[in-house]
Amino acid sequence: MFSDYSTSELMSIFAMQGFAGLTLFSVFVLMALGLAIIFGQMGVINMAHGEFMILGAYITYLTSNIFSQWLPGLYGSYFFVAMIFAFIAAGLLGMLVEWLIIRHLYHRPLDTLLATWGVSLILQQTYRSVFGAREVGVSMPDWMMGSYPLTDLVEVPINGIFVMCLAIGTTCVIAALMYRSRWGIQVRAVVQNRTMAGAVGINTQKVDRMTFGLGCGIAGIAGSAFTMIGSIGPTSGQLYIVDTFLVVVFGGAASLLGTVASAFTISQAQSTMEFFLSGSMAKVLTLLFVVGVLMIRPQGLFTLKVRR
Amino acid sequence: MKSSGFWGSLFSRHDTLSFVVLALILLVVLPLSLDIFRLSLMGKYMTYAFVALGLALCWGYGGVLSLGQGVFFGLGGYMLAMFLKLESSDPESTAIQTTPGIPDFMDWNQITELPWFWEPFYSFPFTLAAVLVVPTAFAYLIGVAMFKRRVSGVYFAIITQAIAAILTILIIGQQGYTGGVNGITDLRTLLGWNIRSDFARYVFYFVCVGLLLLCIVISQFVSRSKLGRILVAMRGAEDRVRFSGYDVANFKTFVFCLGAAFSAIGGAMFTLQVGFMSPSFIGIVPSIEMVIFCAVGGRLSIYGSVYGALLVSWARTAFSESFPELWLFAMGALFIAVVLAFPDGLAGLYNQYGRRHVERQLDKWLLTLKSSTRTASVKGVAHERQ
Amino acid sequence: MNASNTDFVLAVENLTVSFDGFKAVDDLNLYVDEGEIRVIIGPNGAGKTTVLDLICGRTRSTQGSIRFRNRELTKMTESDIVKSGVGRKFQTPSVYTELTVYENLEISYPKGRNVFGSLFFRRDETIVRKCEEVAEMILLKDQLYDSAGLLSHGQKQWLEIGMLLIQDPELLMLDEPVAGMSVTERHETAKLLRRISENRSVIVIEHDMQFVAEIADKVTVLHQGKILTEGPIDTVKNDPKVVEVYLGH
Amino acid sequence: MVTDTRTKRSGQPRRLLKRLMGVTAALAFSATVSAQDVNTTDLAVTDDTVTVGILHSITGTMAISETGSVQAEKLAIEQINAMGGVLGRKIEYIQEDGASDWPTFAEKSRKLLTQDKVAAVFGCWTSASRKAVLPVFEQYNGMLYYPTFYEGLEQSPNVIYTGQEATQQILAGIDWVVDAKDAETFYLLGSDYIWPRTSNKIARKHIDKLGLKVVGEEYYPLGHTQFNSVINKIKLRKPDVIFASVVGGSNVAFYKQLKAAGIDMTKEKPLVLTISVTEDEILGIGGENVEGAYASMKYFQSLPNENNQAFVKAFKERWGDDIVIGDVTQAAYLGPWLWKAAVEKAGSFDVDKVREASPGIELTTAPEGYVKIHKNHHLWSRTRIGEAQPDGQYKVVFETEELIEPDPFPEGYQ
Repeated sequence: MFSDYSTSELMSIFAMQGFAGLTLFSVFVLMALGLAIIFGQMGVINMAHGEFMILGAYITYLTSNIFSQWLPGLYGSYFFVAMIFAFIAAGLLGMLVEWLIIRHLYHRPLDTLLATWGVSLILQQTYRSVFGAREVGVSMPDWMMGSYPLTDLVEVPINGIFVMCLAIGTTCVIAALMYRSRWGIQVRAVVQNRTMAGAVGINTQKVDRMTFGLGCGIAGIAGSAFTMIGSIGPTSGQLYIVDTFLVVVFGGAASLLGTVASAFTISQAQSTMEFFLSGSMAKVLTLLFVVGVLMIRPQGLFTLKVRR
Repeated sequence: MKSSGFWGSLFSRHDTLSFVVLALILLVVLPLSLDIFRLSLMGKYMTYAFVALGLALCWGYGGVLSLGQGVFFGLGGYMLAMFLKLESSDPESTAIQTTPGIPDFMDWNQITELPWFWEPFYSFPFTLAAVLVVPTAFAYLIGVAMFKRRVSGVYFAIITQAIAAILTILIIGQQGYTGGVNGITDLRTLLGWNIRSDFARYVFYFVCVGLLLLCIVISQFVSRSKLGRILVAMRGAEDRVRFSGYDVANFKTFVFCLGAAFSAIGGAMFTLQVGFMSPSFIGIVPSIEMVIFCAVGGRLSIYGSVYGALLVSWARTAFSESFPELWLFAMGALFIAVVLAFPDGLAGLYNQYGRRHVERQLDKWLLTLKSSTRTASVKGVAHERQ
Repeated sequence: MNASNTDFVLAVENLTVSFDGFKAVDDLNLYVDEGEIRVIIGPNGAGKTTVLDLICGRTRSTQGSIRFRNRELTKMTESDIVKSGVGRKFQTPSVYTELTVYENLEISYPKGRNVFGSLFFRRDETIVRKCEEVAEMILLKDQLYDSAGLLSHGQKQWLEIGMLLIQDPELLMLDEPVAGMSVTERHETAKLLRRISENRSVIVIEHDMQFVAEIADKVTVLHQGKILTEGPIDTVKNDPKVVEVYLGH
Repeated sequence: MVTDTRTKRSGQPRRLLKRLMGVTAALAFSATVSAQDVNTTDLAVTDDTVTVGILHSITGTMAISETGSVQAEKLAIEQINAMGGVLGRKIEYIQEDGASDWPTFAEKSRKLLTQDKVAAVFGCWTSASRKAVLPVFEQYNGMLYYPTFYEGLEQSPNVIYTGQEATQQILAGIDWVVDAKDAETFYLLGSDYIWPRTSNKIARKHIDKLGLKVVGEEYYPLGHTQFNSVINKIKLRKPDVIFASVVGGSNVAFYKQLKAAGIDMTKEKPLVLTISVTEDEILGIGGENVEGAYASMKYFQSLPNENNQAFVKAFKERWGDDIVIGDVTQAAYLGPWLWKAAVEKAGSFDVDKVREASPGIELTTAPEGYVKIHKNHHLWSRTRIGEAQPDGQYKVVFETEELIEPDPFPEGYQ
């Protein structure tokens, strides 16, 4: 199949395809990071994760409208403001959900699945009532659109680079928080032994709420970033939920490094196969690959072998 | 009262009451009080009850939560739909096609010959066997692969979800062979008999009730057997069971297969009553909804799960007729409320508040019955565990 | 590993298991005689529970052999190990709280252990009698039809021992059987163990030295995955290495 | 499957009678005829009202697309009522939610037909939902006005298809890019289900006939949001035209990523010819992201004719200034009007009579211009090419001279 193309063309294709894989990787990382915290660290199966992302997207939409109406001069930078708002809004909503529902369910992880499914239904209908059933479009600041041509064939989309930087940045901040800060130690302590953590004076309720809020907040940032590449409608969140869970589970739920590695593996597998096969088959094979690996390593790619 | 020994080993006194009440509602009360439109809706909801029943065994008893029950429901439905489609694709009625005699959607996809795996579905006995065997065998494969590797809990749930996603994409993608996203539609007759008439709807309703009651009897048998107790034991202390010499994976696989078989029966009945089958039942959303039916009814209760499926489906129709824009709010709130306030669902509520009263009445009633007839077998009652 | 046949009931040789480089059990050799009660002691993290996990197949060894009546256990499934005659009690009492004491014992009875066997399992006289017999032995005859969830901590321990007894294993492994028991209960348990060991070998992990003294034929002291010393209780108690390990921390 | 036994049975004398009634009604329908005369099949018709059904998804994933249709149908009904209704009766509607779920569509259509006895149903959007309700409409002899452009291959006596079937939409579009833009190579891309596949099949056959070349054909699952790989393939194959039938949420992702990858649709090549992006979709994609794409459809909001200006004005007055109107919305708007005309021609609400009266019905007031019902229940219509503008509207750059005959079973394209 390559005989039709010259060597330089092939090189550029591989370069672009590699970049496509990296973009997909960044998207997966952003989707999965929040869930890795909520599901991986807290054990909560948050089926409303997609809806939290869409909240971030809607907040971005609102911010863009506000800027274009009141602050057209600053429109170029609205996106950063929007991401902060998205983080705060999704985080606050997350804390509310935690307070209302999740905190009663820590000892029944599978039930969190059902309850958060209920939350996702309610959120979907809320979005529909507030923003209408139609999709909304968010216009990007000019500097984010378009691409940077490297050679004749190879063009690097600027928003792709942006998503990538965002993914890397968020991962670093989260990693620092989890493994370097006092709060991270508290989170991990609570995860490993709730009673003991409470006994040594950690306010477990507060830690839980902050952790859940942080996870949802990251989902909000992800949603905000996705306005660049995807659609925003009341039910768009559902598109992401299976992929997101698979990335987290595949990586080994409790490990941030695992999540990143698994996002990398799945995205590369998918984008490579997409190039050689039809989109549908590529998706099927990717999912089969993930399921197959999970059968062999049920605890995911990265988990420590521990004494039971 | 000849069968009291066998019956007694399957049903406790209270189970008997529950069974009789359910049978009365389904066989007498509903057919007398509903017109055929509402009754066949009930019939449709009942097909979900098969899935919920299977989940009560799998999840409630066995602790195995599958988010992919739609796969088996769909497979069962597709098996029957393939047969019905072939029957309605005879050469005369498809004369307009490039290749008459094959299903219309194949013709649209330039397929000129019936694919080999469709051939056996000309046979009705084969189809009936396939309805049960194919989904169960698929469940067996998944079960062995997963449980032998000790995949469990959340991981199992998510993997089954992924399997549902894979199958949906495959069926949609292979539309020449499967009918794609539209599914297999326009099913008309079963062995030459019009399945769309009101009479057929009545027949299917009662067949559906019959099969559901049969599945309940099977569930009773399983749950009251030693296997049922092992499942309960496994849910609490899996390692203890394993180190008592049981191969835990086999038991999980069995109960998973049983749930799959029930779902498949439900799927086949669905195809008959609704007149088509499409990949939208295999996906994730219907699979989760079925879990929720079961949770609302009571995941630990055979009867609860059935009522859960019927009531939630009914509520959804009722809500979406009167407040179409609000039903998602109502459903969402219902799920949250059930999980937070009544984790054992309706059955849990009943056990907490109603059951004692009912049992007392039942005792009283049995006593008067006994003293008045004098001939009633004492054995039947004495057989009950204390 | 060329392990030769031995007269021992259990012969553990060169057993090693490592978790990501950490050797929880390190080149361990352990031999248990017919009818012997062997007690394994050692400080926390010495690898005691891991040894039991390895024997009953819950954890897979990195290298070494475990031979039970000269049958290699390291490659067998857990349920096959149980069927070959090894029973194991867990550290925290592990009983089926949702079932009655009778049902707990019945499930442990070695009949109807496969799927269809259990599906068509029928209760018969022998089984009922056997369960009652064991219940009497473990002092739970009066609670036979109570839910196991209602038992006290000590009673749960006994029930779990009973569940093993009804399997009639040739090697019984008990992880801290008297934890959470009152002094009288400990005595009862000691008596029970003595009776049990008349026709089988028993391995016990225990911290309570008084209890150990009461039951042990021989004591093995583990430290950091290795055997520190082995012998009768009095010798071991006075061994300076053991004192060092226990008091040194 | 096309022959209708009920029509055959009705026979000559009745047909004459009906024709007479039709004339009478057409002459003076304001003189109210009693309900029994215009309704012999027990429909929900009283002396002052007639009930119809609206059946679309207002929840679930399809609500995004179907909202516009509901609005158009309601507007048409209100306008008809303001003009005095149908046969002197006000139209009342019962709205049901199909919830983006095909069995629910079947269930609700059965309810509308057997419980509510509606005289006609306006509804459905996806082919799958139409396929699901079709047996119900045939069994209970209902009448469905189906608004979406679709793949064809169907012709039911119980459905009036007010959108275009695939050949109407596609052939004119391809002819235009070949004539006006000298296109020679095509890349076919669609979501993975029957409409894009059938459309691409028709497109491919037509391209073959013209002696031109298809350099790639690709399908992605519904809801897919990552198109970078296919965009790379497109860059590699360098087609003159990307022929796109991507739908739903995928649309948004595809165009945003296409633009981000540096494919500028306002330049000559590759140009994008879409059959799925209406003004409704642009709302989600963002006008600047599809600027320069060409769409081949029968209706654009920007059509300059008077009918359309009045329609757009009324629509905005009713549903708000921000609203946009796409091809399907307009087709949905035609439904009640076509039904009204057929009922008045038949002089009866009876479905059999309405069906018989339908072929040949003309609508000179249609926003898209003049339409006429073909005897195969589809509409004669013109196809236009619109060029997407940054403000989210299309500029009409071409219009077929003749009305295109609908041909749901096109010879040589199957």
